[in-house]
Amino acid sequence: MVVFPPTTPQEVIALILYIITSHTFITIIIFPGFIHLTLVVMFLTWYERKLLARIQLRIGPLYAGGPGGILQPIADGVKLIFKEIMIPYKADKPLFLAMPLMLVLFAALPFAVIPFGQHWVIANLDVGLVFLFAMTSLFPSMILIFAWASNSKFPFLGGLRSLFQQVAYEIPMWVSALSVVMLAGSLNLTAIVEAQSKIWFIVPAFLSFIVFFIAIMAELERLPFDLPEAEPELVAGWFTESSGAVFMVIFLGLYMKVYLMSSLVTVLFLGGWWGPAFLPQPVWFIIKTLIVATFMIIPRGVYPRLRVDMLIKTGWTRLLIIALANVFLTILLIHSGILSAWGI
Amino acid sequence: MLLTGPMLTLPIFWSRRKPDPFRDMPFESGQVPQGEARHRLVMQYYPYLLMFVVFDVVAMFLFAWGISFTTMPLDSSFLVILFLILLAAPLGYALHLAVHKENW
Amino acid sequence: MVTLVSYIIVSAALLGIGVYGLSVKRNAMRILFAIEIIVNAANLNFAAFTRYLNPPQVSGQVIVFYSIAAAAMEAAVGLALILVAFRLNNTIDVRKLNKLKG
Amino acid sequence: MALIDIPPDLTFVALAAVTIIGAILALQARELIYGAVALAISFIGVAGFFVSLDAPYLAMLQIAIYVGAIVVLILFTIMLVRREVGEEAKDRPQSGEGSVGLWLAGLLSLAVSGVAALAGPNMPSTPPSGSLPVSALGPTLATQYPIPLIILALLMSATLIGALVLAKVER
Repeated sequence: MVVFPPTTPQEVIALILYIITSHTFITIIIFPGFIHLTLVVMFLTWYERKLLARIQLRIGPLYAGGPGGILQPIADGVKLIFKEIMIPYKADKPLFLAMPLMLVLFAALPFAVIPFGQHWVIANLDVGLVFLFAMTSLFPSMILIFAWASNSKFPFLGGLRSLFQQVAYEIPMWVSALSVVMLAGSLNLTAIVEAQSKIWFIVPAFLSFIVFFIAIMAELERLPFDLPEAEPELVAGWFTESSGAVFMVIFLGLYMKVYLMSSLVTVLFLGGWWGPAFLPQPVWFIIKTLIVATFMIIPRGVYPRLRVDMLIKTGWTRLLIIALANVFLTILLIHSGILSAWGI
Repeated sequence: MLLTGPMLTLPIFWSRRKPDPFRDMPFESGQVPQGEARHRLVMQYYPYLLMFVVFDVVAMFLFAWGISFTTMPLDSSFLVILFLILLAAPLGYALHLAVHKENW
Repeated sequence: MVTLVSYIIVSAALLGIGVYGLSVKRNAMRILFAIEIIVNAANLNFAAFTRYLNPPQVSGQVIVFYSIAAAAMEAAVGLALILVAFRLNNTIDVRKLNKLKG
Repeated sequence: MALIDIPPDLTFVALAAVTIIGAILALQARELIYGAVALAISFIGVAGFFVSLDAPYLAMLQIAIYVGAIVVLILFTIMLVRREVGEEAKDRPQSGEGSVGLWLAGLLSLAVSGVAALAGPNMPSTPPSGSLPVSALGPTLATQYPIPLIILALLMSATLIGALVLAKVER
């Protein structure tokens, strides 16, 4: 018995139960939504530090309870929340405070279209992939505004580097994703995953997988592409001036973006939720995504970083041209009919 | 969409703050900051930005065409190939200008 | 009640704002903003009219597609012009950029 | 599906407010940077209109191209040509001009909306049922409008070369 507006206490309880058990609520708040995201992002921060420590023969987080200090993210979070927010002298206060929030907002919004399972998707948009790209293309301008608002030299330089790097690698990324769209014939991410039930797109579109992976590494400012936050030169890049909760919000946004991009690789190339049936679909999805994330973290422990103009030049000359050539290749591939065995 | 609601409201109660002007100096490795922070930018990477604007549009066009690629006849791909070839020449020229730093 | 007329009214308001900026502002950047606002008003009209056509047609959306692309190109060239004007005259105030006046 | 049904009128009014206030602020904000941010917000409002007009691809295009690319270019140019703070405040219309511009703009928008309101009874009040699939865009682009596509490629080439040659340092 659900009545709106409720009048008696029983009706209030019934309404609350109805809301909590509804599919919409579960998808938004619990599983692909808020709680799951926060937990995975916290896990990722811990996982990255632990993995890097293993690679470099260190120990990593150790003391904060649980096996291997797994509660470290919570300790960090509590510490950062209770620290004071410092706003630099003459900084643009509204923009300085608003941009981190926008960053997290636009890092979290695209998760609405990522299908974690056949029915585990918040908003099954027909233009899902383009929505995702539109959201990620907002990051450069937000970073630039934030860097400008800090009114300090290091963030400004870091922000500019970050801007040009992301701008340089965004186009190869989109164009390499185009061949997946051509193969699947849809922009709907659920449909793209369903088209991979017979063969994962990493096989017919291997070249675009390589380009896409390199491009998102640069887009996420991971090593060896993490020039915007090159510590010896620029301290912490565009978020040098942020502290306390502002820093935490930015950090959250960045790791959310890492998770977003890894899950995008899973959706586009690694067959999304498909896998042997003994595990439920979302579990397969998360396993694949974490494997992709591992491969994005490993280079950080191994490689040095490049120089900024070399980096940008590589992005525009090599990667873009490979991506464009790949489009021709896909046209040939589809029209030659080689792939018809898999129903493409 | 509602996912972000809590994220926007949570930091609101974090943002209480005691005013302390000495701590608010921009970080410059411990030195007192000098000069204007938002100084003029170099033009060096401007051509890349222009290329981004142009190829952003191109990518969106390619997506619109790519969705229905398999259902369209072959000659529509000739159109897109022509479109890309027409853009190849200015791309080459822009890259040529961009990598020569003495131009900027 | 949202009808076609309400979209046209919003679009007309945007057009008015754009024309005001175009005629009054002196900063070249603001003039560019005004042009973009006017282009957006036009795009909104195209999208609204094509939605209310019977039977639904996609042509209006394609026109908006081209229009947005053209506006992007126009903004790129306009900003390059502003840059050059600033480098040559050290100002982007259009009232002071009058060297061609005899 | 939705727990709470938001009436379409409310969405429309909110979008209209965001778009129009954003546009006004873009022209009237004291700092150019704030103007650019307001312009971006106004563009996002127009993207919202596109969604409500059943054109989601256009909305994404609007966000990706306008907010993602043009606003970045605008911000970069603003930072290149920025003067000292306070210069902006002087960009107020001289005595007569402001009112003339206001009259012009007001009359123009009044005229357009007046004509629309007069023609209102003859115009369809509710959109026809049935929606436009996203996949219809591609064939229409390729089959009905191939010539504009090629012209657009030429325009893009001209833009790229022209803007670069303009911005290049003469020597």
